[in-house]
Amino acid sequence: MSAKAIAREKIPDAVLLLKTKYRVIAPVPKGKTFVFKKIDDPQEIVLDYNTTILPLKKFFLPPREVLVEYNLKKQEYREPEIKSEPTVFFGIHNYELQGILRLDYAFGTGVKDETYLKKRKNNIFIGVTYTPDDFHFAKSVGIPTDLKEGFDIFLTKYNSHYRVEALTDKGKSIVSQWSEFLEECSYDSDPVVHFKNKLKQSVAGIREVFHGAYNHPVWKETSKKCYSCGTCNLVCPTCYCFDVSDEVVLGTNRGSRSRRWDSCQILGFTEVAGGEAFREKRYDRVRHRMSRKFAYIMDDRDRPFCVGCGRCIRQCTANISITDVMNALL
Amino acid sequence: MNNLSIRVPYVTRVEGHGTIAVDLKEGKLIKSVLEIVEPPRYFEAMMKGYLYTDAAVISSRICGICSVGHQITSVKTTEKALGFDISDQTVTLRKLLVYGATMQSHILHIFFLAAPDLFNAPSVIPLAKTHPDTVKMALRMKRLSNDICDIIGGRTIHPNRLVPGGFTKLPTEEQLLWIKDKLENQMVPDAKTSFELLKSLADKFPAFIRETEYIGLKTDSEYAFYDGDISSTDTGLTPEKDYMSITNEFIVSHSTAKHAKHRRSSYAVGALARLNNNYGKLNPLAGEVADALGMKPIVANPFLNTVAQLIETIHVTEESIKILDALLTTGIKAERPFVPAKLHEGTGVGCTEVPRGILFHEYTYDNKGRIVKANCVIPTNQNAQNIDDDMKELVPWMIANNFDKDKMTLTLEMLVRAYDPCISCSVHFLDVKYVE
Amino acid sequence: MEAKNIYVPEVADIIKIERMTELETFYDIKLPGGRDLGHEPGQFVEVSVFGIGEAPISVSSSHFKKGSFEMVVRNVGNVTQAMQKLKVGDKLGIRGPFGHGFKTKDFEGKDIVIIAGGIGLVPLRSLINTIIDPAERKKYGRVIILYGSKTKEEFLFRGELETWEKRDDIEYHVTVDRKTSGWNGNVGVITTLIPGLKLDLHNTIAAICGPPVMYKFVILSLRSKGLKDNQLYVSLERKMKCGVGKCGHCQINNIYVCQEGPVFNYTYIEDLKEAI
Amino acid sequence: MSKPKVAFFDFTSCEGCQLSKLNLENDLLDILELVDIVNFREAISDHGEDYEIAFIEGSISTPHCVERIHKIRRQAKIVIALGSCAHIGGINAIRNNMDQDEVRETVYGNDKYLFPSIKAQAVSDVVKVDYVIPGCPMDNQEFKRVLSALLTGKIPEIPEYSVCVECKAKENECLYDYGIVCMGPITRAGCRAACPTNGHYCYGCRGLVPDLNKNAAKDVMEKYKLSIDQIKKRFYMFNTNYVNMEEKSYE
Repeated sequence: MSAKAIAREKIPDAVLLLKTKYRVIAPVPKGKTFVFKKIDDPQEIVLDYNTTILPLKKFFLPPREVLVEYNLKKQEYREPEIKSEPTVFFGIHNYELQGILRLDYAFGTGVKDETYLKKRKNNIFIGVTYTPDDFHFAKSVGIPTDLKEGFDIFLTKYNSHYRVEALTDKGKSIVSQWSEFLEECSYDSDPVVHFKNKLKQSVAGIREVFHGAYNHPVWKETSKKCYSCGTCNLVCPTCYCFDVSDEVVLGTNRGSRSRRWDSCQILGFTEVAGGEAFREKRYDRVRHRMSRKFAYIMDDRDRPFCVGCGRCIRQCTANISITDVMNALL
Repeated sequence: MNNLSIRVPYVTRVEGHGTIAVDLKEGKLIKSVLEIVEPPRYFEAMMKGYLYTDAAVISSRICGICSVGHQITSVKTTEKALGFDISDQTVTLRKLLVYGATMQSHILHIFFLAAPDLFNAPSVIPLAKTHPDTVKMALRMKRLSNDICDIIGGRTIHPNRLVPGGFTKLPTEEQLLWIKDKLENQMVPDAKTSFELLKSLADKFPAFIRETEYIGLKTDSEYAFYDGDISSTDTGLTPEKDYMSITNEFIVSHSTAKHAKHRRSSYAVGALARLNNNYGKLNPLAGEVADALGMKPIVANPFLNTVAQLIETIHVTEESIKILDALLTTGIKAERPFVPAKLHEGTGVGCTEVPRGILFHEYTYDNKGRIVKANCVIPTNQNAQNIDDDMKELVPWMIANNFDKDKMTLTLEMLVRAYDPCISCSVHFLDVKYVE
Repeated sequence: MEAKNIYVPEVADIIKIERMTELETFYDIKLPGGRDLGHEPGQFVEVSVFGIGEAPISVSSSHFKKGSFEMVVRNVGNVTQAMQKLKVGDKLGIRGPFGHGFKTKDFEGKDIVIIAGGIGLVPLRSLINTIIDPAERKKYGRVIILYGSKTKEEFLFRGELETWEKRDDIEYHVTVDRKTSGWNGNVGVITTLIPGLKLDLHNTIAAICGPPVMYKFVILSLRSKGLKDNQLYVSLERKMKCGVGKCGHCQINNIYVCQEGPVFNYTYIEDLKEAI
Repeated sequence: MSKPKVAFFDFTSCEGCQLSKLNLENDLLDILELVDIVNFREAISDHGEDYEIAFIEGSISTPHCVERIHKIRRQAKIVIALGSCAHIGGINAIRNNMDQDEVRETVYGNDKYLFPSIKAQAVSDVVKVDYVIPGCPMDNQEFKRVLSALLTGKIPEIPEYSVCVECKAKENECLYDYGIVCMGPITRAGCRAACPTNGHYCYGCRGLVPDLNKNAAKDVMEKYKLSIDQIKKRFYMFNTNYVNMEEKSYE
């Protein structure tokens, strides 16, 4: 079969062209790891990366953002200006975009959260294939490496070049502007991606595993190792809980109410005004996180709120693994 | 005046707790001391057993005001003891940090602690109303020097990028350019204005002279701050490793801080001592200002330490611009702190000119990189006996000049403030076992 | 059209303030233009005080009250403490009403037992005043109110309590945990009022609200009386930060209290660990 | 409305927190508009004894300190412990684990009773403390937040979660990935992960998180090949008083 392809060395030029119209966000190195960052120099982009420290959610649900502004004197509340500049997310892994789709579900169904949704306008996603490492388990949660849901363009890596597939009209229009960078190439089939299954059971029916698992010993065992530092929640693409607080700029009438990433692993998370916490025990909190991912919250297609990026395992200082915990239940 | 008793408990606008005590009975001065009443802190004892990576963190807490100086000296001492390689870039950045900290400390002292006396105000707060432009300028100068420390050291108080072997995070070239621009276009003009101001207030400094031994670092290449040999106006050069032959610390009963002496009964360190040893190495503008203010060695009026601080502020501003130019020409090279392949036993001495004078640290490590012995000799300790000796001559001088008691008290306070003493530092306390 | 931002409160006026007890204060709130809040009994609003923050507060007035709505606030946190300092004419931010309250339609023709512990009376007063509204009362069977308080000094809505006691179409029982001078009534926890009730087991529902510890014992007691779980309704307290099912603080297993509650039929939550 | 009268008092400390306030620079003038500073030894000469809000810096470490702090508590309506030394005893408390008499004798020899000292304690060990502003040095943005809360009539709240929360929000690389032992996971946040963001390990200056899992901390540090002694030392650096208390409760 023949298809369009782009050589690796031409990618910076292709990005440069994108930059004339869009803000471009792509993975770049940070020390031993990677982060998503607004691109100034397309040469910094890496396409062979495992995972970034934080998921893409930081652009749509920033660690801290103002929900409401107000003036103490005028006694008015105002919605802050929410920018949604046209943005291309370049070099995105498919589980990453699945994380965004889960957030879309969380913020877009029921009561609609415009603070989030406004930032989801004018986004273009350009995906890229990846080589799973020891931490990835996306396939185990129903996200095979060739899933292209949500992407406008998808780049499949062959040795020194990438096959370019335009999947939407927006994608097609970009690819048409890239013509000078593209070449015809023929290929037999997609490269085989080795993916070790990390869960003993497929995600279908995994919710049922939690019936009767409430008092499973794994919760207490895991909680013995857990700091309750909240890292697993913060780095998770599908965790979106937040805390809300008000602040007044000292000596002024300017006040604002912000939301900040929160974590269900922290004791104070469920505390009510009287001081009672409803998940006081550390194991209650460990169980809540895992259950929320695989049983409590599912999207409209019954897919769990875990996309298998492996960040929570990779970044847990205490070496707690969500897959080990799940396997103990299965 | 035959009988007099002055007590200034908790001298204000100095760093830490000290009390001035002067007793005159039947025309005879029987007491004239700065009692240091700050609780003792036992730092050298507390550092024992800690890893070489922790030495700077702990010793920094000897004093928040001098934390840059303590950390620089601490990492240098550790590097000497354990034989670390550090890059030229690290040395350059550290110098910038020392200059930033010197600016910060001097500006704070000149405008916030000393100036109110020159304006007959109890503090800088009323000056904000009466001299708003001066206060705003001082705040602006201090902000910039803080920004320099923040950009190089991570933060001004207890910096968090300095480790033995280098920096855990480097400034960007944009940040360095920003500093250079601000120094050239803001600090230099503000420093010139400060000079005019100080010149107009010159008659407010008591015309008291007492010559003493002035000790500071000295090096061939520059006005010494970061390193050098120990230089005395009495005896010339001594290598840093022999610092104990200079400091000769001793205990006095009226002070939780140790005192020091060298050739005479006391010696002085600090801006004035440095100027007296390094005058020839002043940068052009600083040199001009020094001459215009009549600050040619040997200046022996202790009250003029504040003036020496302004000259140094100008000097380090010029020096910073110079090294920033060089650094920006070569560019910032990404590097991580040196990590030793294997640790070994070792002893090292490090010294730096910090705002209040020469600071020494000495550590001995075991073969696992743990501190066995630590010793820190702090500028304020070195100045303590000199302050007492100044007072001993100042009191009769004031009586001879018909000062009333209020004016005497204020002048004594001004004297103590002129040294910009850092009492927190001075009571870090020595591990006596080590000086046996 | 610009979608409405769910986080921006409306500015409302305080038109009446009344100190009820040492800790609790009553507020009457008028929305812009005197618009009705349009709440169900048992629903809550998010109340903002400028410069301080926001807190979920139960609505206490009847669904039929026109022109303004009422709430009672206990001084326990930043927002409620700041509210104590406000005066008539001051402004508050209001979002809501949120969640699900008591579906009075489902209660028509039934006997209703209302069990209120302490400040739990606040949301239940909304239910009471809705069902005893002169035009509504005949739609329901018996109305039985059980009210428990620590001491008589902590009684809320004292004037109304007296009217309820006097009315022939309300059976009102009250108890205090601790007797203080001048009290001649029942002493004991609220569950002590339950055994003496004579109920039509097939046609009764119970609405319960009180401090967290109360639920377990009241439910046990009602069950032993013979009421089925589907006849029990409870109102739960949680930390509802956003009020719109996003922030996660009020989540109990798979439900958001601010969305599906705070009023639940007991069958819906009895299998949820952590609920009660 | 009259401006609240505020006093700052320093006990055994490095005075970094005093300087930290002076480093607020431009905000300083705004603050002076909002409060009357009646006592601030490092910056002003007046000593007012009529104050409502007292900020306390430094540990309580001599009998004289004890006397002074009681006097302040009697006067002040609100007492705020400011900085690690006042909040948790801080670095001063390292010596609490040494034999006190020996420490004194080591330093003063025969004159060991000349300058009496007691174990370095947090202010709250001696008198009631209403609020705290942790950190070494205190974070002056947090100081502004607390002051702003007090002036608007709000309870000043400090985070109950760990430094990791703020460190992750800044997308820092985890220092454990470099084999560096960081106290971040068990240290109270609020500093915006100041040290890890600059590549330096967190030393726990803001005190330990309220629901510390100390055993987990040990496991992790052991995993990174630090001896128990070194683990303890890093725990003790700023948190000696807290760790001592914990160990007692385990015994």
